[in-house]
Amino acid sequence: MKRYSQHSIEIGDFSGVPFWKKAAVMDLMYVSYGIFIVILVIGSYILGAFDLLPYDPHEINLDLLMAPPESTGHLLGTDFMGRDILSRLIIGIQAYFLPGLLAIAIAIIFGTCFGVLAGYWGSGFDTIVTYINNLLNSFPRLVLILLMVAAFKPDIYYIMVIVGITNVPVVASLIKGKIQFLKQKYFIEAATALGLNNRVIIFKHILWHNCRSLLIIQATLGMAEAILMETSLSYLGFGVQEPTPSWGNMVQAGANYFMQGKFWPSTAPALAILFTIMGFHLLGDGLNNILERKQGK
Amino acid sequence: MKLSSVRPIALLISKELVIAAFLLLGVSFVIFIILFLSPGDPFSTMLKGQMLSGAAKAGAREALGISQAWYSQYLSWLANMLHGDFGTSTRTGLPVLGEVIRVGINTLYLTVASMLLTLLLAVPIAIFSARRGMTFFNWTSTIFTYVVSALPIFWLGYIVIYISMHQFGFFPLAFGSSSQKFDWLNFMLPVFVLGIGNGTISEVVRYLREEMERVFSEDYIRTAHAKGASIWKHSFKEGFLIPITETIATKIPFILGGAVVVEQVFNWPGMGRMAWQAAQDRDYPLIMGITLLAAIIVRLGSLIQRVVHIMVNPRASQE
Amino acid sequence: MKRLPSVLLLIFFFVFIMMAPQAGAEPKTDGKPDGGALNYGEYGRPTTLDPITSNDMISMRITELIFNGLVGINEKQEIVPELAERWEMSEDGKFYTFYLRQDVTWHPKEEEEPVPFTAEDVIFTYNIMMHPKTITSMKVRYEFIESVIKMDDFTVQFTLKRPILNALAKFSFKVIPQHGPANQEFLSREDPFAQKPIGTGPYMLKNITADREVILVANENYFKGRPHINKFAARPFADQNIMSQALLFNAIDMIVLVNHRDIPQIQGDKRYVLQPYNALSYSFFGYNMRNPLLADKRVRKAFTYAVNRQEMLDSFFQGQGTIISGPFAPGSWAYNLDVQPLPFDPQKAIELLNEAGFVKGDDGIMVKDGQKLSLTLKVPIAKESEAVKRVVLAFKNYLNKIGVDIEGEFKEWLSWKEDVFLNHEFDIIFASWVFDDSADISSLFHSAEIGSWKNNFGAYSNPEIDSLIVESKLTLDHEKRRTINRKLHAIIADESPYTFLWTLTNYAAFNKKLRRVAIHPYKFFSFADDWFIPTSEQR
Amino acid sequence: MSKEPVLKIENLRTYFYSKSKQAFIRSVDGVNLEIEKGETLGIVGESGSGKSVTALSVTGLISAKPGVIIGKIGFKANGVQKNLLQNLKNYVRINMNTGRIMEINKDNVGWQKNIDRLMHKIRGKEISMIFQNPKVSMNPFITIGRQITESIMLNTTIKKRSEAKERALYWLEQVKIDSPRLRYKNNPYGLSGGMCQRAMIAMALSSEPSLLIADEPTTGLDATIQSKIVDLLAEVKSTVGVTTMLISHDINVIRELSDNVAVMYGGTVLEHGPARDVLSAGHRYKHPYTAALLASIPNEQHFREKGYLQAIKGDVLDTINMPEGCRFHERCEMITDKISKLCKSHEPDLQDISPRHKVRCWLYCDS
Repeated sequence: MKRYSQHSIEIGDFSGVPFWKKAAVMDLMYVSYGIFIVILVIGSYILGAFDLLPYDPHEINLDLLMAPPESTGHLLGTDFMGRDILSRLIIGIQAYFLPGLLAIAIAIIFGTCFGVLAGYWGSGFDTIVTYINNLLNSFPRLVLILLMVAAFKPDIYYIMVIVGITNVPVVASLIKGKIQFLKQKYFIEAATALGLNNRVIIFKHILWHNCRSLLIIQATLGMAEAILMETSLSYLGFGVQEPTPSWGNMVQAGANYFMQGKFWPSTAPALAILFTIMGFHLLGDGLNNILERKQGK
Repeated sequence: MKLSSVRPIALLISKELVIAAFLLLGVSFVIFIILFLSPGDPFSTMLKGQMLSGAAKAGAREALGISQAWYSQYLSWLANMLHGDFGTSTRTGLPVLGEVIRVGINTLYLTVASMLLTLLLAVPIAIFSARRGMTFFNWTSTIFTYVVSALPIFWLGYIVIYISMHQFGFFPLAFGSSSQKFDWLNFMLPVFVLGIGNGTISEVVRYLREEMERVFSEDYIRTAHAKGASIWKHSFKEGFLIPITETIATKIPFILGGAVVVEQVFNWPGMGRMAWQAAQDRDYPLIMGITLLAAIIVRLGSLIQRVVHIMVNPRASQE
Repeated sequence: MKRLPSVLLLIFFFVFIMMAPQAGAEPKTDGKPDGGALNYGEYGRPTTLDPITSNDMISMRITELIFNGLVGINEKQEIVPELAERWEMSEDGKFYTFYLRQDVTWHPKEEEEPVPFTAEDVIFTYNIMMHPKTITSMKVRYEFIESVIKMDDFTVQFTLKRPILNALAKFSFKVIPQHGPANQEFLSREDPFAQKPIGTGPYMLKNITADREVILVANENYFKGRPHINKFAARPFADQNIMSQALLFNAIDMIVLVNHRDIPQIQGDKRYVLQPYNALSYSFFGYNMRNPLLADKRVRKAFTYAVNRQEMLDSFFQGQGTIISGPFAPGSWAYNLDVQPLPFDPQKAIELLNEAGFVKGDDGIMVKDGQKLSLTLKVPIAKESEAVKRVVLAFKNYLNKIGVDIEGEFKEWLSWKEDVFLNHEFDIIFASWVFDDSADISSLFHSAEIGSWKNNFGAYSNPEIDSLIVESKLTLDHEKRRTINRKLHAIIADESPYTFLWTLTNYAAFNKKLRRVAIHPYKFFSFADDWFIPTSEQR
Repeated sequence: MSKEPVLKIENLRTYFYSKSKQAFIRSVDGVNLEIEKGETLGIVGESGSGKSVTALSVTGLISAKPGVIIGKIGFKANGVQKNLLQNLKNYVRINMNTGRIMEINKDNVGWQKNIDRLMHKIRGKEISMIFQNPKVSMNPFITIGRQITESIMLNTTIKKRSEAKERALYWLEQVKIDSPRLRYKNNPYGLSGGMCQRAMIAMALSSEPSLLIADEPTTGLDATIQSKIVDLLAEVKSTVGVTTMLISHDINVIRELSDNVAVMYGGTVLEHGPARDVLSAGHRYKHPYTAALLASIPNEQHFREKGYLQAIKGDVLDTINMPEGCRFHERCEMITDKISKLCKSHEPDLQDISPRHKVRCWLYCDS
């Protein structure tokens, strides 16, 4: 039967509407930018791994200290030991890559476990998790890490493990909240009534269907935080140590010359940090929005 | 305020205080464990090549009051602390309590001021994008928040100092000095850097915006609209008060962390700087004092948040 | 803006005029103007402000302004009277008698008559210094003293365990007042005196500001005459880059120790004076002779050959320093100029290694009967450690070139100390020592100094050296001792338990309004009472 | 006895754009209604038939955008007389009589602002609303007393708080809240659903509106409370005598309270007339849909006959792609061969079959 459907016009092409008005488009842009960054990171990680670099990042050249960009073939100039900044930038991501993943893994895995325990099985766990959460939140994170690193060893893995641990309760409480919310919606009872066993409920219905976006956000935020944390620590002298390059200690080393008007050695890594972290934030938020909208429907 | 709501609040405060006490206990214990496990007996490093005989060493040990096993050390420290005696810094010999309070106040200025700045930036952006949707202004400002919360904060500090020197030709020494008197501009620069650079602003904006959007779509807002009342007035408590206090409570630790760096850059005589110094010297009593004070500040923040929550939301008091 | 401080100063002026007793306090006769203030920047904060419990350079510089010793040192490194106007030494050199000045008074506590300085104070100081419960780095220096007795109110006599050469220099320790410390037996940092010191020196502590700025004001009745500059303020900085900028923007007037990388920028600026002074310390790479690989002297020498010290000095320190070949201050009587620093010669280095039985492995790393020549280099972390990083990285680089694999490890300061001095878990360290003023190297290379928390961390033992060291300690004849030290120098340079690098030329940078600035290499402010600021520039 | 209508809705169309479906949902599609002074108009229909949206369009509370509100809502009561949709800036332009989308004018901020301008002094003052789910529709953070006094002080001549409070207490008594002085201090949280609904009614009445819109006032309350509320409304109607637009999917409620009834389906009115005619099962002129509705009411006599509960066949109308012709014809059971072509091809108009009784069906139009 014929209906006068009006798709001809109603594929209401919003072409005339400026892009920042279209949430969907924005989120897509965010996410694509984020993914682009992630690809860049992974790409440079691979480049570093197979060292396909313009120069040897550890090659010291005392005749060419603090060379400005574009001079003598160093695209981004050289640092205080005459090492090529670009190469160090590329290889610098290795300082964060695996450790960052480690931090995220710790946070997500343990956080999820605790969260489920607290939210799904009763108040005992709940009080414990809340206590630990408040306990860890009572420290300024940087101070805690500074203390640990000063007390033990300035090693990126230490830093990241601690970042991970400090994020565990955050994730836990989020998951807990989510589960309690679902409980209010009588969703879990329904599921149990349907005879689903706990494993299915938890993993499929709770975690997969309802906590995806939340976990993704946490993961991206965790990575971003890890990088910033290392940068601050580098400034305080407890970050990744020479000769291993990390963006943090590159910014720090370059910043020594910032006041003398030599900006490039600190600006290059700083911008790298800036864009990367922005990438992670945007990726997280965009994905979250998209998934939420999906669920909203 | 009405009597009916006073009781729950008093109750809550006492409850919170008990919890806080437990937490502080936990904090002190964690720190103690870290320090205890850390390799190296700071005492002997301090005595390096200054002692003649073992006997003298022992004498000095007891002079420093660290002779017993770790748990008794902890317990005695705890006992002293309950008497309000936090010991003296092994570095300067000054009583920890006084020192920590002195720097704590400076840090509090910095933290509170930059918290306010963060909110001053975040709240309008959140409101606009929650009400008007995405206009060009909102979009750019949102992106701006993403940018600033991704900057390495000390680098931002350097930039600000460089600009203030070469563009405006003054050197930011907060708190002035004997040669330079206290100057608001100098005071504001670190606040500015910490306020926008503490890496939380984008989260804050996002959170506030979502909360407001949620509240604006509540039924009771529609009702208020229907009876011609101002929806701002009606959405104020749930849409602004609660989320903002929540943000403050949750972001204080981050800002305190940022303060460590900013105080180094701007030479701010605060807790962060002292924490760094203490961490380097393994100045146990001082570390304890500082972390405890930080914890107390954080707890205070969350206490305030809880109280506000109760006061505005009668439902919470029943729970 | 400048009004307030000057008013304050005026008030103080009056106060001191009131308090000034008739005795002493004659103004300086050099006719240079009084007045003005000097704010100098320090990287970090002082620990304590008394001369005994403090153990850092910043405190030492401040105590130099507040206190005096029995004897002092003039700009030509000669020993001159200070609190003691003259002294006698018994023939056998076991007894030193000091006749103290009678016109010296301690800084007055507020609203009190200034207490005169007497022999009691000297004895008190010594006793407190040596008390077992007092934790101080000075004990070791004064072990040679047997006892001290008071002859009369202004005469003290020190009895030495055994006569030693130029013991006199050691009597420059700072004297603290008996009425100062609350605890009369021993001095701990808890003692209020540690933060509110009372001295006899040209400047007296006024207060410590909220910013931890230590403010010193002129001592109106300083026995050498009132110092010219009214006020010294030590401002702590947490970031060296910022500190240099503070100087360039007149936020402070002086930096006692300029970071070498900032020298060009300050040199370019005509408003400031860069004044060199010899850092009485030398940097070195120290080897752990417990490691069989390093026990072989040829290996150590090879390392020394492999390192291009001049290049490092030039590119990292703008060439501000002298390369040394031994543990003595260059130009001092003990230094042996005939011993030239080994030249940069990688080829020679490789040969030496081959001699020692090392051959290049296929991965380019030297191997001796299956054992790779790969070593760990432990370095302490400091926040401002760029120079250290540079030297270490360069060192690593040089050695890699001759096929030695160096694993650099940066450790937090205290744990580094432990690894080196307690557990001896290291192969190489990078560090620096302060030259001993009496050229005594026993604590560094005498085999008796091997052990935990002893300074011979490398466990270097050589009977010849031991005997020479003891000999030089015992002898009283300066010439004889000189020859012995030259011998020591030669042997150590050849054995090279360290790779001696250099002693740097430090720079103080200050606003050129400051005049007649003379700097003591180590204590820095020894002559500060002669500095002045022309009236026109006092602001 | 022709009184002038308080509210005269002509050809009201309210569409929403659905991002997911990329199309316009025609929630209200050409509604004509009028309410005369003092009467109670009941609007009945399945959920999704556009009842509530109509109400919200009248009060301009539609928040979703972009979308369309177009047509004419003439409002006329003590002094005020205006078209509530006066030159409203819409997101799209549509053909007034067929409702076809003519063009989409880009980048439109939506109508929120100028609706607020139009509604100034009317919303709340002249027209006040009662919503469903009272517990969430009252501000949980403010005591009901405050909420009522607020609306009084906003919308009446009373400006002093003390007087307003007296007034509020008066209204609380009017709506049969026990011990109003106590309740006055309560938050909605402390009250039962029924209490809340009473409070809300009090709030709505307290501004002495000339039109009261009750949008599903009994939904979300349990049965006993429902009947109580209905009684209350009936009583209020008799005592206060306010013109009411009562929206409900519950025919019994409508039957009890309303003088006239409009039956809505698929965003338009299918039948409009006096309650007794429209809602009496035996009446001869009746729209098939209304008949079906009535049949679907559970009553035991009918249950005895058939042995099961009657439901309307087919499912709720797809409001995006309207079928051509009569909206109901796909589910209609009374199509005769004579008119079936018409039903499928053309939409009938809403024409009088007796004074003040209109039906939109081919059955009853001669020719």
